[in-house]
Parts: sequence; structure tokens; C-alpha cells
Amino acid sequence: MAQEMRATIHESLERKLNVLTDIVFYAGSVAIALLAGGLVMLVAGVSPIEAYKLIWDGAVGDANGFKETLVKATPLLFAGLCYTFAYRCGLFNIGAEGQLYVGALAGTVAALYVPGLPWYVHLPVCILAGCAGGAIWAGIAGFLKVGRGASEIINTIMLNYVAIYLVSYMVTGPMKEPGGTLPQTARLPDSALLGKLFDSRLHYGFLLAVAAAILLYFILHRTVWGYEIRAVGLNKQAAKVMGIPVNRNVLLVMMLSGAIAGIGGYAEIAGVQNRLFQNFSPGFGYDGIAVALVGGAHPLGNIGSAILFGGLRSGANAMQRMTGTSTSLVYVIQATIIILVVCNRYWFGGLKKRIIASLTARVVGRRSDARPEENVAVVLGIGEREGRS
Amino acid sequence: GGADSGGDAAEPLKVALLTPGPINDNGWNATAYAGLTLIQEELGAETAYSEKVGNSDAAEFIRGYAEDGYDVIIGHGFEYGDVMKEIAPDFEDTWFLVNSSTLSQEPNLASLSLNNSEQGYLMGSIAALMSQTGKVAAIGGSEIPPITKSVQGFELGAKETVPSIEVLTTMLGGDSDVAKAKETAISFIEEGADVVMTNANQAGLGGIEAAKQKGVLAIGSNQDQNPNAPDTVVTSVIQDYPQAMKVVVERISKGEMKAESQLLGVKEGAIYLAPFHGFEDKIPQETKDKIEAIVASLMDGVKVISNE
Amino acid sequence: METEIILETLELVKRFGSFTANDRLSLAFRKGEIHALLGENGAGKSTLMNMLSGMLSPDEGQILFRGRPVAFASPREAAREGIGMVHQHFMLIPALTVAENVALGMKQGRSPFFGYKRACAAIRELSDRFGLDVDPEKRVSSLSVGQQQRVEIMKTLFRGADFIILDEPTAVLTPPEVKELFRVLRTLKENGKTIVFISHKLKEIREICDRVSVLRLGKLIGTTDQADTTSADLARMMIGRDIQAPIRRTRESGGRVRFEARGLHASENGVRLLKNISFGIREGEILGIAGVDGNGQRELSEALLGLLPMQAGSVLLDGEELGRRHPRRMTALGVAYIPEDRQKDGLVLQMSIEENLIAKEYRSAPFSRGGIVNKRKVKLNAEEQIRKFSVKAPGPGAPVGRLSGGNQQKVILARELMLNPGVMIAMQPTRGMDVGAAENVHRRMLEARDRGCSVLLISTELEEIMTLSDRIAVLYKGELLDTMDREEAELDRIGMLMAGALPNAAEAIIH
Amino acid sequence: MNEEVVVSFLAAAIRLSVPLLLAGIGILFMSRSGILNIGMEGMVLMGALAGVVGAHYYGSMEAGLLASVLAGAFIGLVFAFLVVTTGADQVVIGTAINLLGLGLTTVFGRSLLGMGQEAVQAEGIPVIPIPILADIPYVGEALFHQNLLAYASFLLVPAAALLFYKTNWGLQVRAVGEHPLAADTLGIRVHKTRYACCVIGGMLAGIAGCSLSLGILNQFTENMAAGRGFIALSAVIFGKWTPGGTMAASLLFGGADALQLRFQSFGIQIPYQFMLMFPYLLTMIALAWFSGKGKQPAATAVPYKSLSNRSE
Ligand SMILES: Nc1ncnc2c1ncn2[C@@H]1O[C@H](COP(=O)(O)OP(=O)(O)OP(=O)(O)O)[C@@H](O)[C@H]1O
Ligand SMILES: Nc1ncnc2c1ncn2[C@@H]1O[C@H](COP(=O)(O)OP(=O)(O)OP(=O)(O)O)[C@@H](O)[C@H]1O
Ligand SMILES: [Mg+2]
Ligand SMILES: [Mg+2]
Repeated sequence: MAQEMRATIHESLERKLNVLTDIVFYAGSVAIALLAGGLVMLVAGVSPIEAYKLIWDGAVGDANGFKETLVKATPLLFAGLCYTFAYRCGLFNIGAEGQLYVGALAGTVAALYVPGLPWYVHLPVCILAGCAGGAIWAGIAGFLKVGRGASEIINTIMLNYVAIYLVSYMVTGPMKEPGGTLPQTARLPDSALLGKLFDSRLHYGFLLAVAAAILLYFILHRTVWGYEIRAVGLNKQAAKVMGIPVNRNVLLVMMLSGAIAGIGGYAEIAGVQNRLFQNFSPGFGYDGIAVALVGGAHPLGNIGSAILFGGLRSGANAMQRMTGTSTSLVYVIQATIIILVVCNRYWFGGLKKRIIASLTARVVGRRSDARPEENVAVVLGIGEREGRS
Repeated sequence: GGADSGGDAAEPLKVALLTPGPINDNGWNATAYAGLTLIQEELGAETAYSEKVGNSDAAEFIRGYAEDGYDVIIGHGFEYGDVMKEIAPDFEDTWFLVNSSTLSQEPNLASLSLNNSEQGYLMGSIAALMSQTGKVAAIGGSEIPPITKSVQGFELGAKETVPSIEVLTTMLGGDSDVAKAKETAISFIEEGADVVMTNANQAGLGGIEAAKQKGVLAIGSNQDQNPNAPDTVVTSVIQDYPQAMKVVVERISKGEMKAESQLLGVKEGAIYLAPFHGFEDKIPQETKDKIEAIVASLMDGVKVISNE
Repeated sequence: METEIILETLELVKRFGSFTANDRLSLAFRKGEIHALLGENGAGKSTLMNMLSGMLSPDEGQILFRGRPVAFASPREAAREGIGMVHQHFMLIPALTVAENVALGMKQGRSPFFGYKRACAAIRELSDRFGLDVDPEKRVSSLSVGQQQRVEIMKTLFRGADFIILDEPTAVLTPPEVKELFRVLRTLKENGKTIVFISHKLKEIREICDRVSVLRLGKLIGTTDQADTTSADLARMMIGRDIQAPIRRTRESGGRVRFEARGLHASENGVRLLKNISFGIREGEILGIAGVDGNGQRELSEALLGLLPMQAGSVLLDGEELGRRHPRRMTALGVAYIPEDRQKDGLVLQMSIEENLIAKEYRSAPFSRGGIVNKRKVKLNAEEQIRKFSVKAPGPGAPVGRLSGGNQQKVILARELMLNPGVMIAMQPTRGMDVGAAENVHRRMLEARDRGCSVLLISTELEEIMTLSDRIAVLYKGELLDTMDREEAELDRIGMLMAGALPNAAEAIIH
Repeated sequence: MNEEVVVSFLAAAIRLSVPLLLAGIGILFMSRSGILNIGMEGMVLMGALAGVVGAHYYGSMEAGLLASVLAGAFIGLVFAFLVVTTGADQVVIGTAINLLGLGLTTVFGRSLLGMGQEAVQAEGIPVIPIPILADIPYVGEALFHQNLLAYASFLLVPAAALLFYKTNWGLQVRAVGEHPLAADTLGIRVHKTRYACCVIGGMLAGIAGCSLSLGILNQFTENMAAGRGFIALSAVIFGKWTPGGTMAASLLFGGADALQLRFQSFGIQIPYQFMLMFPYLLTMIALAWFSGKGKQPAATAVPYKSLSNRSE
């Protein structure tokens, strides 16, 4: 009995330590990535210290910088959640970019062509339209996967291009501002816009994104549906045998994942741009993958990593403003972060295990049984991919 | 006008520039960068620039520069208009200048645009005059007004100058795919076009390369593109944003600026022909005379090309 | 000559973490013998053989081959010395042809080109010499299991192996295929090859082997001449005690038919999987389905559960036809299912024990209400089940993947019995489990039967079928041959039916 | 439609398919060994830049080509290390490589080639009419009036087929892509084979990039790959993981592009955006059509831990 108790304490402690070390090592990875980025700067002839100081000042240096960081974090969080949600169901939705575009398009259609509603009706209608747009776009890939077994990875990538051209066509053609010459739609009516927070560029979309993260966390970890999604994501075959409708879940998750990106797209339009035009997203959808990974494919973890990447972007903007250094550097830093985080287990897995073991041993006393190699992966949940067909 | 602080002789004028694309694109963005360099060199201004500023980031940059005390902020593209309009009232001591737009707002927002239709008209006329086959081609990059207008102007100019001419036009839908630009030009050349104009920033050089390879002529756009292919580019119709920007900033520094939109063209010397370089001796005098006549009619205001 | 030792192990040790899979093993193999290796699941047989064939390297001890110490860093090095292994799970590449599989990784002289014709010719030649009967130009995916095994043997011969290890080669074969294999093995032996033969089946060992070594819990119990021992001796050596058949109360006769199948037909891509399968199971009865692996067992269970579409036939529960079936619906109707492959089909290894335990009931109270999972109830339930089934686990929140095979099976069993099922479909419920754990499972199944549950037991272990079943049927090539009461079932007859040796004498009987 | 239009169309189709084919064969090498590379786009960009840098600094097209190959080999090696040795998720690493390609080429493109107003020009890949063949009416003009890399890329197809289907090494690659464990038990070095395939794939990516930069404009422009890395991946899938199939698919995509450019001269009035969507939609349709029929190497995207490392 006592031993059982000890085992339970041991386990919960170990789990906490695991989360803790993960956070520490992820932070370490980010730090190393920044160092690597610094190296690239040196080669490119920029002073890394000065650049990072500018990035830091720009991102969190003052209230305005931080608000700007959150403005950037908003679409990134939506895109990260989009990737995360599909990932947890064993799907690779590389199509957040396209889904952002179509979401923005659908939301804008509702904003411009459903006139005369009070804001408390109009805004929700527009957001729902954005949802629907993203959901349909991702649903195409989901449908092709379920119905034809076509890889969602490739289809979502292809749909990104199609979406961007579709929006380009709409804003230069049918939805062009009446009487205007520019390739953009008319300004959205006030009733369709998202309000601003603290009298800055920060808008309610950010709160919407945080709410979406919490909702997804709740769905994944507290609900029956989330249980199904995770089971499908981890072991499709077993899920099927247990009676979980795999195909239905794949399709639904794909659609909800797209819907999240869809709101993200509309929020960017209704919160920041106020009208739709071509190429409004500078690759938020692709950055979302990095956000999801660094966030540990956990909805709440995404909030932190979206702010990190948002800060990186707004900081890099500040840096460019002051020194003219190209923001492309940020891509390099982002890529390095992704690589280091994904390979975390390979480089630091052993070290991490040893740290956890020695810490647990110090607190509870050593255990005799062997710890299979796989455990680390299970808790990490990253770099591991199960249940893919 | 409220922005008179720039007149302080003690401190140099601070000028910031935002461009939508990379400043080394040999096209639209490079022009603006050249303008900024000119402003720095000739007006002794302190300058800063940010490139590849997308719409989602524009406000951040503009506000940032304004807060950093810049006297003039130039947004090189109509897409910055909306944002500048919104921010301008908060910084009355700063002048906001939108290029390629017709926007204005009291007291401190002005815009500067060149008559792209006129530019296109000139290019089209020259192309038509140079053509042996009776077919000329114009290829545009992104579907945005300065480019679409230049392509439309090209068609107009070619047809008015040589009524029998056939004009092939298309849009690439983007500025970065050089291969596509080149192939498009090749397809037009193989259709029979023997003079090609490409107005597509980075990708634009693909059109000139195609002409060079196929042994036909090209008309350069925006900058003197002859050095890229001396035996191919007959001439270029330059839209002298650098000069225009300098003039405007100079006005600001003298406190003479008004918050209105300015459309500059051949008449104002903002659009003109590049030298013929090696073609000087190859073009028959008769053709040269015709070209000169067209330029002169635009210059005198005898001929007016609307930029609407 | 007779006693020349070709390979010898000295105090060989292999550990996995803190678990010792091979504990100071010293064995000797004579040239030209067929040497059997016997032992329970997990006794360490495969581990030992993997070390001999260069798949694993020993932690301690030494291997002497032809008198010289050897240390293989890879299977290739072992093959170069003349040691080849046919793995328990075939190592064939289905997308390639036989010749490509066989000659893969072999260089022919200095040419970078793969001499397909030459390889084919060499294979044909070997095939004729050892009577293997393999066609080098066929794609492996089109071969039967028996043929694939011969390809595996061909792979070792092609590499010039003199020492050939066969890890449970008969587990997947039908009796005629086993006969065929034995003929091949004898030919190999006549050609001077040494063969290590791993099997759980005493009868086979007695038929083909010269000497037997027995492993238990990673230790060597002993090596004897096959002719000098009885089967009972071997069994005792293997398990460490006499085999005790679990006590099975005889069933009170009568009772109504609870679960029934009528004329099930299933085929896929023109291949017939199930043909006219009919049976009925009464309340409190276990119907055992014997048969060699791959004769439609998996398909039958999946068809019953609704995972495999059928072309004809119906399934009845309490006399009512079920129509369209689906695992979820079957669960709702009180049908429990123990799948064959617990790690692939039965569990989500990365999920915790508590979450795996609710896999069948997560949608209903008390585990969830209004679509929201009640974590407290889930945890309480897990604690209860862990106690009840004495699952060895660190806690309810531990990932199931961390448990040993036996304990994983206990989790599945607990989950299925939580349903209080009226019907249970159990496939290979004790596969890969040691005797103690297997007995535990058997006891639970009998308890369920005694509570009135109708059990369909599908197993390739004839012994398990004989121990548990009230009635026994044999599955052969997707067809149910004969159904008999346990009391009148004779081993011989069942064995012959499993081999397809008897004509379909009796139509399956519906009670 | 006259013959000249057809010839010009054919020639353009071939020119446009060259980068796709080179990148596609590169992806094919990786795919066949069981590695999914969605980072081709980034690799091509790096190759494109390296080509111009090499040609510019050493003043010859050969130096540019060599630089592309070396850069490609290096990035292939890095990719191999990340997905083979560390066993990281291939989709994610591929995405990172794309970001890296975009970022690094921009940053280094400027520091190496300058920010000048005049684009840096370098010696381009020459167009070499093949004697006699080039004079064949119509066909000669379309097929035998191409640049060096075009011929090379089409010769690569039978070469790759020979390598995959007739050599020991090719058999090894296929085995590793299907069932690495089985290959390992036969002494094939799975990791080594995958590294080799990644490096070869990277080299081909480099050449593909070179065919864009030196082959078309003798210049590097930012993001000039313009999605071709992804299209090449589709070509491999469409081509059912065979060299010949990949070639056919590349030609199809190249042809679709060439056709799209000519729609207008045929007097077909479709908004250009829809024409631009065409290759992507075609890919999706092809994928839906072929799914389940194609033979993707069974071990695709599954990391493998080699036997010899296990015991350590
Ligand atoms: N790679 C491994 N890591 C950890 N433990 C292992 C590994 N391989 C085998 N084991 C463990 O070593 C023990 C011996 O396994 P082995 O496969 O040798 O048994 P076996 O006698 O061949 O059993 P079976 O009859 O089921 O094939 C088992 O408990 C198994 O779980
Ligand atoms: N591949 C593996 N890697 C690491 N550890 C393993 C591996 N396989 C099994 N183990 C561990 O080795 C131990 C023995 O596993 P195994 O499955 O052989 O149990 P077992 O002795 O057969 O138990 P049971 O009687 O319950 O089946 C377990 O603690 C298990 O976690
Ligand atoms: Mg074994
Ligand atoms: Mg076991």
C-alpha cells in the first residue's frame, strides 16, 4: 500500500518535472536559435547585439511595442491553433494560410453584402461566415482524404495557392470597391469591425484567439469529442476498433481546424486592415506551424509561443525601421527554433531523462524498475508521430 | 499646412520611406530607394527606410517613424494610403506622402503619382513605331493601378500611333516569377510580337531576357534598362520617382507644401525617355522624329492622357 | 564428426534496461544437427538468436563460432561467417520480387549492376538442390505464407549459411506446409547444415529435432537428447512445474441461443475471405474456434463486429437480426471484443490507463455527462479496476504503453468486462502471455461464462481451445468445418480438420 | 492553331518542366529511400542563389553550377542529419527548410550580390542547338534547341531508372524505402543509404535552382522558386514514384503552364488568376484520381533507428 502511494507521488512528481524540464529546454532551444540567428547577422554584416536590443525594445520595450506584439500574435495564434488541432487528430494541416484567406474572404462577403444589421448581429454573422469559409476550404482536403485517401499535406499546400489567387481575383474583379481603382474591397461597415482594445491597434480578435485556445483545450482534454480526437490521432486503428467514427472525426477536425484559421483571417481584416486586399497575410499560416510546435502542440502552449513569434516579428519590424535590416532574418531565426525544438529529444533527451531521474530520486527515492525509452516521447508528445495512415 | 518644423535649418530633415517590395528589385521599389538616396545626397536629409512592408505591418512602421520624429514619411504605394490617412491627424508636425495615389487630407497628407497611362502611351507609341511585324506586346506584373494603367496606356499609344498594330497584353499576377515572365514574353514573341514591354519589377527582366534571346526588341519601363541588354532595349520610358520625390521633399523643407495630390507626367519632366544608347544610329531619323513629336505633344499639353 | 561443435556460447548475458532477458547462457550446437530451443513466451529465445545472428550484441559473454571467438556488429557480418536467421516476423519486402529479396545486399563481383538473370539462375539451382520450390521472378506480395518462409530460407542459403536459425517457423503454417518445411529441413541437414529450430509445439520438436535446449526466464534449464526425454519432461522443464489444466465446471446443458451467425460471406478484391459461416452460442457457453493462423480468424471477428463489410449473411442477438453493425453499436448491445493485436487494435498506448479503460463507455454516465468527461469518476474507476485485476502499474495516469504485455492485456480485459457483456468475442486472448498471466485471463473468461456470458473464443492455440471451450469448431480457409462438443472432440480429428485433411463432412450445425 | 504555335508551345513546355523535373528526380531519390521532402522549395532557392554567386565571383557558368551542386549537397546533408539521424518529423523539418531557404537567400543574396540598382549579371547556361537534330523541322526547334541543363535533366531520367532498377545500389534504395528493418538485417546500411539519397536529392535541388537562376535570367531574385518545389513533389506522386512517371508529370505541369500562358493568344478570356490556379488544381485532381493506386514507398516519413545503433 505504502509502495503504491509512493508510486503515485512519484508519478505525479515526475510528470510535473517533465513539463518543467520541457519548458526549460524549449526556452534553451529558443535561446540557441537566437544565437544562431546572431551568427547569421554577423555574417550578413549586422551587429547582433544591437539588433537584438532593437528587437527586444520593439517587442516588449514599451506598452505600445507589446501591444503591437499582441497584434501580430493574434493571427499567429489562430494559425497555430489550426495546426495544433489537426495535429492532435493525426492530421497535417499545412493549409492555414489558404484557410486564413478564404475565411477573410467569406467574412468580408458577409460584412459587405449583408447590410443594415446592428453590430451585435452583424459581427457574429461575419465571424461565422469566416469560420464557414475556412471550414469549407480545409474540408475540401479533409473530404479528399476521407473519400479518396489523398494526402492532406499536399492538398492543403495546393489549396493555399488556389485561395490566394481566388482572393486576388475577387478583389480585382467582382468585389472591387465600387468606383475605386485599387485592387481592394470597400471598407467594411463599422458594424462588422472588431473593436479596439486600450485605444491601440490591438483589437478584440486577440481575446477571441485566446478564447479559442481555451476552448480547444477544453474540447481536447475535457470532452468526449476531444477524447475521440486524441484517440484517433494516436492510434487510428484502435480508435476504429473501439467504435470511434474515424472518418467523421477526420473530416470534422479538419473543418474545425480550418474554421479557426478562418476566424483568424477575418479577425485580421476586421481588426487591423478594415478591408480585404490581395496578399494581406505575410505567411501567418506557415508561421502557425512553428507556433504550434514550440507551443508543444498544446492549445494553451500556443498562446505563449504565438506571443513569442509575434514579438519576434514586431521586434524585427522595429529593427528594420531603425537599421534597415531585412526582416527575412526572422525567417532564419524561426526555422532554427523549429529545428531545435523538434530535435530537442535527440539532443537533450538523455540529459533530460537524467535530470528528471536525479531530481525524482532526491525527492522520493530511487525506483528499481526500468524506464522504457518510449516514456520520454510519450510525455513530450513532440517529434513523435503516431497513427498516421 | 502644419508641417513646418522641417524648415529648421539647424537640424537635418528626417525622411523615412516604406516600400512594399525588396529595394533591390530593379523596378518599382528600387526607384523609391533611389529617390531616398537622392534626397539624402542632395538635400542632406537624414533618411531611413523599411522594405517589404506589407499592409498588416504598415501602421506599425508609419506610427513608429512618426513617433521617432521623422518629418516626412513616404509610403511608396497606394496601399499605404488608408493607413496614413488614419495616422496623419495624430502627428500634425509630420508630412505623410503617398506615392502612386490620389489621396490627400488636410493638413499634412499629400500624394504623388506619375501619369502611368502617359508612360504606357509613350512606350506603346515607340513600340508600334519600331515594330516590323505589326505586333507588339505588353506584360504587366501585379494587377495594381500603376501597372494596369501603363499596360492600358501602352495599348492606346500603340493603336493611336499605328492604327493597324496588333497589341498583345497580359498580367502575370505577381512580381517574383522570372521564369513565368520570360516564358510569357517568349510566347508573345512567337506569336509574332517583335517589340516587348514588361512592367513587373523583379520579374520584368525576364521579358527583356526573352527578347534578347529571341533577337527582338524591348522597351524598358520605369528605369533605364538598357544596361541589362544593350542590344535589345531600344529605350526606356522612365518614371522619375526619384526626382519627383526630391522635388516634393524640397517643397516640404521650404514650407511650400500643400496637402493635395500631385499628378506628374511628361510635362513636369517626371516621365521622359532614356537615351537610345547603341540604338541612336540604328533608328531611322523619320522614326526618331515621330517619337519626338509625340513627346513634344505631351510636353506641350496638346495631347492629354488621362490617368483615370 | 557427430560431436563436432560448430557454435558455442559462453556465459552470454543480454539486458534491456534493468531487465535481464538472457542470463549467463552457455550452449553448444553440434554440426549437422537440428537443435530445438524451447521456452515460454519471453523466455529469451529470440533474444539469444538475435545475438547469434548479429542483430543484437551481447552485454557480457562470448560466442565461439567454429572454435573462434566472434563479435558481430551487424547481421551482415554474421551472414559472412555463415550464420543466417529466419525471423519470427518475416523480413521480406512485399513490393520486390523473390530474386530481389534474396539477392538484396549481395555483390556480384565488382559490377555495380544487379545481375537479375544470374540471381534467378542461382536461386533456381538452390531451389532444386534443397527442394524449396520457389519461383525467383514472382513478387513476394503474391506468395502464400509457406512460400514466403521458403524464400526466407532461400535468403540464408543464398548467403552460404551453414548455421540456420528458424524462429517459430511453424506458427504461421498449416499442417501440410509444416510437413513440407520438415522435408526441406531434413534435406538441409543431409547437406550438412546446422539448424536451430524454435517452437512451442512439443510434437513438432519430437518429430524433427535431435537435441533440445530449454530456456526459462532467461536462464538455461538444460540440454537433452530429444530421444531421451518425454514430452511431459520437456513441459516441466519449460514451465518449472507440471501443467495443470484450469478447472472448468461443466456447463448446465440447455439455455437459449444468445449469439448467432448465419451464412456469413465476405470477400475482398475477388479473394474469398469467409464462406458460409454459421454458428450459434448459448448463454453461458464458450464456443472455441480452432485453426491455423491466417485462415480467416481476423476476418471473422471483424465481420461480426462490423469492421469488415460482408457480401451475405446475418448476425442475430437474442434471436433478433442486427442488420448494419458497427463497433459502437455492438458495444451498446453488450458485445465485448478482445482484439488479436492488443497494441494495434486494442489500446492507445500513449494514453493513460484510466483513459484506455473508458474507451468503450466514455460517452455515457458516469464517465461523461453532456459531452463532458468526469475526470474524477474516470480516475476512481481506474483505481478500482487496477485493484480488481491486479494490474502492475505505477498509477491510473501512467501511459498504457509502459506496461508489460500481460498487464496491457489485463487492461483490455478489465475494460471489456466492465461492460458486463452478454457476448464476448475473444481473439487470441493470451497471445504472448506467460503461463501465470494466461491462467488469470482464462479464469476471468470462465467466470464471465459462468455469469451467463456467451463467449466466442478464437485461438490458434489448440490447447487453449481444448481447455476452455464447451464446443469446438474448426476454421479452415474461411470456412467453418464441423462443430463438436468438447466431450466428443478428439485432438486428432481437430488437427486433421485444421490441416484441411478431411472433406467438409458436416454442415455447420446451428443449435 | 498552326504548327509554329505548337512548336513554340512544346519548346516552352519543355523549358518550364526542366526545373520541375530536376527537383522532382531529387525528391524521387529521397522518396524512394523513404524520406518525404516538403522542403524542396527552400532547397531550390538556395541552389538558385548559390549558382549566381558562384558564377558571379568566379566568372563562369561552370563555377555557378558547381556552387549550386555543392550548396544543394550541403543542405541535403543537413536535412539528412535532421530527419535520419535525429529522426525528427519530416514534414516539420521540411517546413523549416523552406523558411530557412527563403530567409537565408534573402539575407545572403544581399550581402553577397549587393543591394545595387543594377542586377548582378552572371554567365548563363548556354542554349546549345544539337547539330543535325536541331534542323529537323518543328521537332528540332522544340526539342533540340534547349539549354544544357534541359538535355541533362532529360538524360537524368533514363539514368535514374537504370540506377533504381538495374543496379545493386538502386535495389538497396528501394528496399530501404519499403522495409528498412529487413534491409538492415541483410547488412544494408539504412542510414548511409538515406544520407546518400538526401545528398543526391539536395544536389539535384541545387541544379534545379541553378536552372531557374542561371538558366533563365542569369540572376537571382528573391523567392524565385515561386512554388515549384511543391509542384515537383506533386509530380513525383503523380508519376507514381518512378523516373519516367515523374518526367511525364513534369511535362504535364510544364505543359499546363505553357498552355496557360498561351490561352490569351488563343482568345480565351479567363481571369488570369484562374489560369494561375490551374497547375495546383490539376495536382489536386490528379492526386484524388491516383490515390490508392499509387505505390508510395511503404516506409515513407517513418524514422528508422538502425540495428547497429540500437545495441549501443
Ligand atoms: N528490445 C527490447 N527491449 C526491451 N525488452 C526486450 C526487447 N526485446 C525483448 N525484450 C524482452 O526480453 C524478454 C525476452 O524476449 P524474447 O523475444 O527473447 O522472448 P522469446 O523467448 O523469443 O518469446 P516468444 O516465444 O514470445 O517469441 C521479453 O520479456 C521481452 O519483453
Ligand atoms: N521494447 C521495449 N523497450 C523497453 N522496455 C521494454 C520493451 N518491451 C518491454 N519492455 C519492458 O520490459 C518489461 C518486461 O516486458 P514484457 O512485455 O516482456 O513483460 P512480461 O514479462 O511478458 O510481463 P507479462 O507477464 O505481464 O506479459 C516491462 O517493464 C516493459 O515495460
Ligand atoms: Mg521470440
Ligand atoms: Mg510478455
